[in-house]
Order: sequence, then C-alpha cells, then structure tokens
Amino acid sequence: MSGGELRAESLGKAYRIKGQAPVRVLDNCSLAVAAGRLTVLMGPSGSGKSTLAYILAGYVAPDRGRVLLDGAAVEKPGPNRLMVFQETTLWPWMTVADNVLFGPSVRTPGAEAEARAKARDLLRRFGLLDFQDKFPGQLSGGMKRRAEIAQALINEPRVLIMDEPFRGLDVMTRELMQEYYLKVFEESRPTTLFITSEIEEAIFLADVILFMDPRLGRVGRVIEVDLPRPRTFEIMASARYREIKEQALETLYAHEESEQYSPQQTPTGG
Amino acid sequence: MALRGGGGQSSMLSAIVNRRVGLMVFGFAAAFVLWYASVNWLPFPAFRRLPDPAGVLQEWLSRDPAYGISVFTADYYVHILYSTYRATTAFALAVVLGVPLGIMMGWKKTVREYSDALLTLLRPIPPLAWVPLAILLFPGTEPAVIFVVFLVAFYATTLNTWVGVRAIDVAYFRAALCLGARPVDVLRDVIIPGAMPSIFTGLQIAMGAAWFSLVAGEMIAARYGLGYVIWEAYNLIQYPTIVIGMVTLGFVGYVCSALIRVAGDRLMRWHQKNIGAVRG
Amino acid sequence: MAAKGRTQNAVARLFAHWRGAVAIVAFVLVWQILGTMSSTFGGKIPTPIEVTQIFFASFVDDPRYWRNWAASFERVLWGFGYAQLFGIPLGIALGLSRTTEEIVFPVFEVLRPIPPLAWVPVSILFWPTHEASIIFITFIGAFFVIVINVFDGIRHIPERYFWLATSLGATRWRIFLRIVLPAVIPSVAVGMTLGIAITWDVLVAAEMIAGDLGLGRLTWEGYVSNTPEIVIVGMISIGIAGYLSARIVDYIEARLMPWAQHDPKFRGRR
Amino acid sequence: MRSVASAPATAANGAVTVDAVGKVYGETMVALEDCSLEIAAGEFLALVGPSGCGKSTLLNILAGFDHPTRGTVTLDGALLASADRAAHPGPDRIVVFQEGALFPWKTVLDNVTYGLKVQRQTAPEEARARALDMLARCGGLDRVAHQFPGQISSGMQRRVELVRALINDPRMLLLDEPFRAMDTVSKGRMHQHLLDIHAQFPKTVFFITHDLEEAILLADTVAVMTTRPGRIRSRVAVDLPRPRHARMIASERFVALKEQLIAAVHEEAQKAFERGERELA
Repeated sequence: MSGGELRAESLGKAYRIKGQAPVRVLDNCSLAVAAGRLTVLMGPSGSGKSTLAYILAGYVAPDRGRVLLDGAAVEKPGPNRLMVFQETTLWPWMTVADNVLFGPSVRTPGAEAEARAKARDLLRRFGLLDFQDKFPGQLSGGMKRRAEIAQALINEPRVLIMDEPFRGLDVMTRELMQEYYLKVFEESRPTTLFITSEIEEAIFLADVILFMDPRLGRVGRVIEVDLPRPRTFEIMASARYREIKEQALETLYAHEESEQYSPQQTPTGG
Repeated sequence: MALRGGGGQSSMLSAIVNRRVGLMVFGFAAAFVLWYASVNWLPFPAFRRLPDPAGVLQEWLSRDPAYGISVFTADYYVHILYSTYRATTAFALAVVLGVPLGIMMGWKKTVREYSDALLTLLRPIPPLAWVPLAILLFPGTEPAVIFVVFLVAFYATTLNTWVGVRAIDVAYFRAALCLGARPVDVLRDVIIPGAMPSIFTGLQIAMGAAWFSLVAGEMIAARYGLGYVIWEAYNLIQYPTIVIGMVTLGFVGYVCSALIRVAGDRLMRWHQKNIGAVRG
Repeated sequence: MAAKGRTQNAVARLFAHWRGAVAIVAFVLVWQILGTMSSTFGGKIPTPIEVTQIFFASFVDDPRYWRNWAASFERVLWGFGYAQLFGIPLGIALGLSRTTEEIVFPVFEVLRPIPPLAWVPVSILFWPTHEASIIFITFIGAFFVIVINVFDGIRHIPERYFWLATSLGATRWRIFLRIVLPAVIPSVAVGMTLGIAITWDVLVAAEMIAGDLGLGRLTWEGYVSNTPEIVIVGMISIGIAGYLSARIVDYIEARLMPWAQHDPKFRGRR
Repeated sequence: MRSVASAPATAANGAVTVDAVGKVYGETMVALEDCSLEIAAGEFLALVGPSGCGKSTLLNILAGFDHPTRGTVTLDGALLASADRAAHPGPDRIVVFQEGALFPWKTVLDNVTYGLKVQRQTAPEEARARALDMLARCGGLDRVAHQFPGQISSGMQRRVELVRALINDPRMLLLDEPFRAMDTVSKGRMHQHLLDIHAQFPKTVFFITHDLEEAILLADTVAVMTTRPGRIRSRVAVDLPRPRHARMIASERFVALKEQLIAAVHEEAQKAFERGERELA
C-alpha cells in the first residue's frame, strides 16, 4: 500500500501568550511530502518544526493556510496521518500489545482476530514479540520507540510524521534505531516526514531535506539526497555524503542569525 | 485540552477573562440561592435548623449583632488574634525545630537513621489524639493546644525539608566539592538553597495543617479563639455565629498560607525566574 | 559467591538499621524513667509498663474495647468511602469541563480552607443521628483532598495522550474510558493516601467532641476519668488503626495500578 | 596569554597515569577491569566507547568522587587514588557535568567566584575582578554576570561552567559529555568556543563523548574503551594542525581518522547492545 502525498499551502501560525506580543512561528510556510519518500525537516530547536508537525497531523489549527492529503483538504486528526511524538506516548497502563492494538480496536472492534495477527507480525519484525505483555515502563528507550512506530504502522497511515523520535536516546541506540527505521521504510516505503536537528541523522535517512528558516518561519532551502538505497553506515564515508553535508552545514549556518541572548530566551523552544 | 469545551485559542484574551469572572459570580450566586432555598423553602426539618445566608450576613455586618460577634465588635478580632497567635507560635516553633532537623536528616546519615525511626513510630498517631494527653501533661490549656498544633506543623516541615535535601541533584554537591568547598560551605551554599523550594512547600502544608488542628484544640480546651467561638455558638444556639466562625477560620487560614507563598517567591527569585523561563 | 553476597547484604541491611532500633529503645527507656520519677510539672506520666499492664488487665478481653475499634473503623469506612464516591467524579468533571471548573471551583476553594472540625456544630445540627454527623466530618476530611488531587491529576495528563487517541479514531467516550480514567488513577492514589490519614485525624477529634463510642471516645474517657494510662492505650490503638488503614489503601493502590510497580515515574508519588 | 594570576608555575601541570585500575560495585558488577591510560601534561584526550562501558566511572575516580577497587592513579607523580586511599575531590581536578551544575540560586558572577571564595585565598574584590575579566574573554559573558543561570541559554550556561572551572587554574579539566543534548548548530558553536578557551587557557583535558567527530575535532588523542567491564582498547593520535576549525571535518585526514574509530566503536556498541537487550528480556 504506497503512502499518500501530504502538502501544506502558505501556513501561518502565531502563539499569543497573555501579556506578551504574539510570537510568529510560521509565516506563509508551504511544503510537500512526496508519496513513498522519506522527507526530512531539518532546523535548529525553536524554529517551529514541532508546531508545523502538529498542524500537519491536525492537532493544532493554523491561523492561515491549509493542509492537503492526496489533494483533498484535511483538518481533523485521523488515522490517515499519524505522528510519533518527541516524548514517548505509549499509555503506561496498557501493555505493549494493547498499545499497538489500540487503533484497530477503537476503529474496527469486530476485526479483533485479524488485528491481533497483524500486531504479532509487526512486533516480531520489530523484535518486541516477547515484550508484548510487558508495560512500557519495563522497556528500554529504543524498545519504546520501536513499539510506538509499530503502534502507528499497524493502522497503515497514508503519512507517518516523526518529531525528533530518537532525540534523548544515547548515540549508540540512536544509530541502531536509524538503521531499524531504514529497514522498515525500505520494505514498505510509507510516506514519512522525519523531523530532526541532527545533521548526520538527516542525511543518513533522507531522500530530500527541507531546511526550516527560523527567521522567516517557513521552509528555506531544499536539498535532494541522491545516496543509493539500501543505506548502510559505510555510506557516511562516501564523497557524495561529505558533499551534501557541506551544503547542509552551509545552509544551517546561513539560516542561523547571530546568537541573541535575550534574557527571556526559552531554553526549550517550540 | 482537546477534550475540554469552550475557550478557543483564537478568541480575544479579554473575552476569556470576562467569561471566567462571569461564571465565577454565577457560581457564588447559585451557591447562595441554593443555600437560601434549602433552608427556607425545602420541607425538610434538617435544613430548617441551619442558619440561612441572609441571617448570617446580617449578623456578620451589623453594628449591634444579636450574639455579640460581628465585623464591628472587638470580641471578633480578639478571637481572631488568639487563634492566629496560637497557630503562628506553634508554626514558628515547628519551623525553628523542623527545618534544621530536616536538613540534618538529609545531610547526615546517622541523624537520619535515629530520627527516621522515631518519626515513623510516632507518625501514625493522629496529632489530635495527643489533645487529652497534652491537656493532662501541660500546666494549662494554652500550651496543650499549642503543643498539638506544633506537632502537626513539625511533621510537615521536617518531612518536606528532608525530601527537599534528598532531591538535590548530586552534581551540585560534587561541583561544590570540586571547587574546594568544605562541609560547612556545602551546607550553606548547596543544601539550604537547594532544599528551599521544598521547604516552602512544607511550610505551606504545615500552616494549613496547623489551622486544621487548632480548631479541635480550641473547641475542646480553649476559652478564646475561633474554634471556641464556633463551639460556644453551638451550645448557646447562636447558629449564625457558627457560620461566621467557620468562614473566618477558612479565610484567616488561607491568608496565612498565602503570606508564606509570597515570602517564598520573594526569597527564591532564582526559582521564580527559572520556572518562568521554562514555561515562557 | 552470589549466595554469600546476599547474606552479607541482609546482615548489612539489618546492621544499617541498628540506629533506628536504638532510637526506639532509648525513647521507651526515657519514657519509663520520666514515668517513674514523680513528675514535677503537670500530671503524672504513666510508664510503658503501667500502660501495658492496664491494657492486658482490662482491655484485651473486654468486648467494649474491640467495639470501639469497630465503631471507629466503620465511621472511617463510610466517611472515606463517600468522599471517594463523590470526590472522584467531581474532580474529573472539574478537570474535563472548563465551564464546570469556572463555576464550581471558586466556591470549592472558599470552602476548602475551612478546617473539617469547624463543620462539627453544623453537622450535628443537620444530621439526624450522632453517627451520621461524625461520618459527615470524616467525609469532609477526605473529600477536599481527593477532589483537588484528581482535578490536578486530570490537568497534568499530557495533551499528546488525547491527540494520539483522537488520531487513531477513538470517540470521546472511549478516550474517557481508556485514557482519562486510567491516567487519573495515580492521583486518586495520592488523594486516598492523604485522605485516609486526615480521616483518622479528624475522626478522633470528632469522637472526642460528639461521639459515644470509638477509639477517640475511649481516649477522651481516659482524660475525663483522669487515668492517663487509658489515654495512652487509646492513642496507641488509634496509631495502629491508622497504620492498618494506610496499608489497606496501599494495597488497593497496588491493585489499581499494576503498571505503576514497573514505572518509576508513578511509584513513590506521595 | 596565560591566565592573569595563575598559580605559581610549579612542575605540576597535569600529567596523569592510570595504572591497571579496576572497579567493582557490590559483589557482582565489574565496571572497570585492568584499565590503563596515560595523559601527558596539557594533552586534550577524548574518551569514546559504548554507553554503560564505564567511562563515567573512570571520570569519577579521576575527579575523586570514587576510589578504585584495584590499581592506582597518579597526577604529576603524586598518588591521587588507590584501593586503600580515600578519594577526595579538589580544585586541581574540576568537572564540568553532563546535565550542567551551575548553582541555579547564585548569579553567574557568584557561580564563577565560588571556587576562589571557598578556597579562602583570594580577596572578594580581586575574585570578582578576575571573574569579570575571564567572563569577558570567553565570548562577552560578562554581559550576563548578574543574571541567574535559569535566565540564560544552555549554551551560555556551559561556557560559564567552563569559566567557573578554569578560574581556579586547575591542573586538569574533566568534561562529561557536555554538549550531548545540543542540536547541530549550537554544538558547532560550542566546539568553537571550547577550542578558543582551550587555546587561551591550555590545560590537561579529559573529555568523554559519544560523538566521534566531536572527539576528533577537539582532541589531541582519542582513546576507545571496550564494552563493560571497561578497558582502554586503543588510542588514535589526531595529527590535525591547531588551531582547529569546523571546516576541517571535510578534510581527507579527518575522514580517515573517523573511519578508523567508527569500526572500533561500532563493534563494541554491537556487543553492548546485544547484552543490553538480553538483560531486559
């Protein structure tokens, strides 16, 4: 089942905090997440990446602009475009199996047996089969992430949005998770929007990288990553990889304005 | 919250504020009407025995109250002062003893092991169960009441201070030691400031608990104070005064806790800014 | 080698608590010495030996003593039970509906600081029987603390828990059943733990003021008959009863939240 | 230019020898075993290895928060730590922590002067002057001298922590993954700041990190640690010229060094991962 095409047209969004001037986060921001491709959205923390993701998933309403899935306008959240949040969002009181089965169980209560079979298959592929009756609290960081991806993919969403999913994992687990998702992606090619602030992760995973320009509140430069698939670690030593990295660093530093240290700067940006 | 009705993000901020004030006023009015209706119109004798809001307000604000207690009578403020004196004295004692003990428990293993056992042994006994013994042991009712109130505040202060010290990130201790700090420096520059937020949480809980148990002491053993006023008003069938006593107790108790919160915020400016920055 | 390690740890643990044991023994000794001296200030303090003697002599086999236990426990059970029955739904309603919060919460906040025992006169006036009036006081003791904890618990449920469930197609009712209720259990647990302690505290005083049976009454009778031994027997009995109730609440909590045992985030939230 | 009033220039300038150090927690958990390492005076050494392999344990022993079960550690010839010698931290070895440990309740200036204050050897005015001077020289941080750590960015907090350490003129600086949670751009900026500060105040540096590029860009030597129980497996000398700059990441030599390290670390990471998953099952 190939993925869908997600498009955003001139989105605008500003946060109004009582007693302060409204903070403009997105301004005339348009982007396309092509079907069956792994699109990476890259940018420093606080450049509105998460806000954009929430709008695409339908959790936050934009002030202006609209979101199109396969050409049709979409507003409400739905199983056609699911999101893996930056912080773990497995419900702690449900076992891993129940977490994964939640989607099918609420949408098609009748098809219990079929959903269970699909869940078992996914959990086996994700190496979580013998953890299915455990609670999320008993899992390691990497295992929780794999469970969340399974929780989303069982619903066969047209688009999968991942908001810095591997941030906070130690580097070793992070690298193994990147390899993991590449394997999953290269098997069924679900349309993926992967958000990150790590340059190496972006290039290693992406077919195309969209760079968020924090000053303008929209996507600035776009770089095609024509590295061959299936991708392996050795690719990071190739000349083409270094070339792309050079361009990416240049873009990042170009977007980067001088470090303003306004006293109220919030360490945890939007 | 996706589930909650009303209060859309885009509506103007002042509209939200007006709505909230409006609903609050509506809430209080509804409560008043409900109280008034149930006392005066409902056919149940139980409700009829209760004082109605109009009677209470009339008594509370009248220059010459039927039962001698109103905003304009001196007695009213004498009782408030007595209660406040007892609560704050006991609270001060609890702070003077509880905070240092809590800090020592957090800092020195030996102190912790001795006092933890004793606290765990005595803690299940509800503080108000000490009232009879306190009256028998102490030479008058005043110290007995203050002792019981002290006990309640002492538990809350000590435990929260201890929790506060234990919650300090070990990195701060190590950073200080690296820089050459001696134990006394660690106490002054890491333990006390680090535990401060939790100490103030404890102080607020202690003040609330102090007022809770003060009432019992005053109802059972005292000659003055709001607890005494309530119990006496009941005995002398002066029902409106009961409610006046109750509401005043609630209000004065609330003011004392609020004062502690304000003191805490001023003392810990870094904590305030810290929270502000993260949430901003 | 590991077996030796375990026994050594056990000995070490026992050894580590010797200071605790010493403190308790010292406390009893000091109490004994104070008791035997003709006390110079206030009433005479009964020694631990006298207290134990009177307990075994005229309490252990006296059915009235154990009826006091039954009366107190019954009042705690009803008062605490009703507080959960009414408090939890109100806390949830306040948490879920902003309108309910804006109407009801201010009134609730005015009543909350009023000490439970200040309600005794009004309670005696209102309720037909003594028993009902005391149960109402224990109800007040536990009611405010469970409502405020549940209300607080609801407001701290991460928004993304709702977002993900909505995306997966769950109706509001199903979200209430499978997300809101389980998520609020930890705060119910905290509310119950605090509530049971306050309930005992308030019950004892209420029984002293208005009761005819119960452990508080027993302690009060000890005072009235100027026999401190009975006062202390009463106090220790209340202490044990309070301790038992707290353990019962802990047991209920463990059953309510099987997942909490594994997830450090929930455990120890006192 | 050496820092203004550095300690009397004794021979002591931060040469460290870790000799066959072992560390066992409780009865069963062996964190370090036969771990040996040489750090020359003024050398910037980066230590890389899979998570949970004992890097922090070694740092704690060097810093004096913990003592070894076996083996010895010497600093400029003097015995620093051994099995029967109580560990003690001191201003000659200062740690910059992973989560950051500026005292949130003290202003930036009070944080920086804290070391001098508690060592009770410098008059308060002089301490403040030196602190302001040093803050100014490390990227104009004197502008935020009177603010609380909670009010400045995490990047600036990191740099203030470095100044707080360096003002005491320690013989050795220990950095525990200081830039771990930062995104690419801020990390790049912090690398530049650290290189500038290191150039101004050359010290022996023991730097723990997972990021191989960061290790190569900053260090003179990169040591690789095996998975638990930790042991130094190999050392790679970084012969890139100083002063270093971010552009060097694209150079041939840099990539060659990186490949060499990727192979070693990845092998250890795979072993650690398998054991990790097994333990949890």
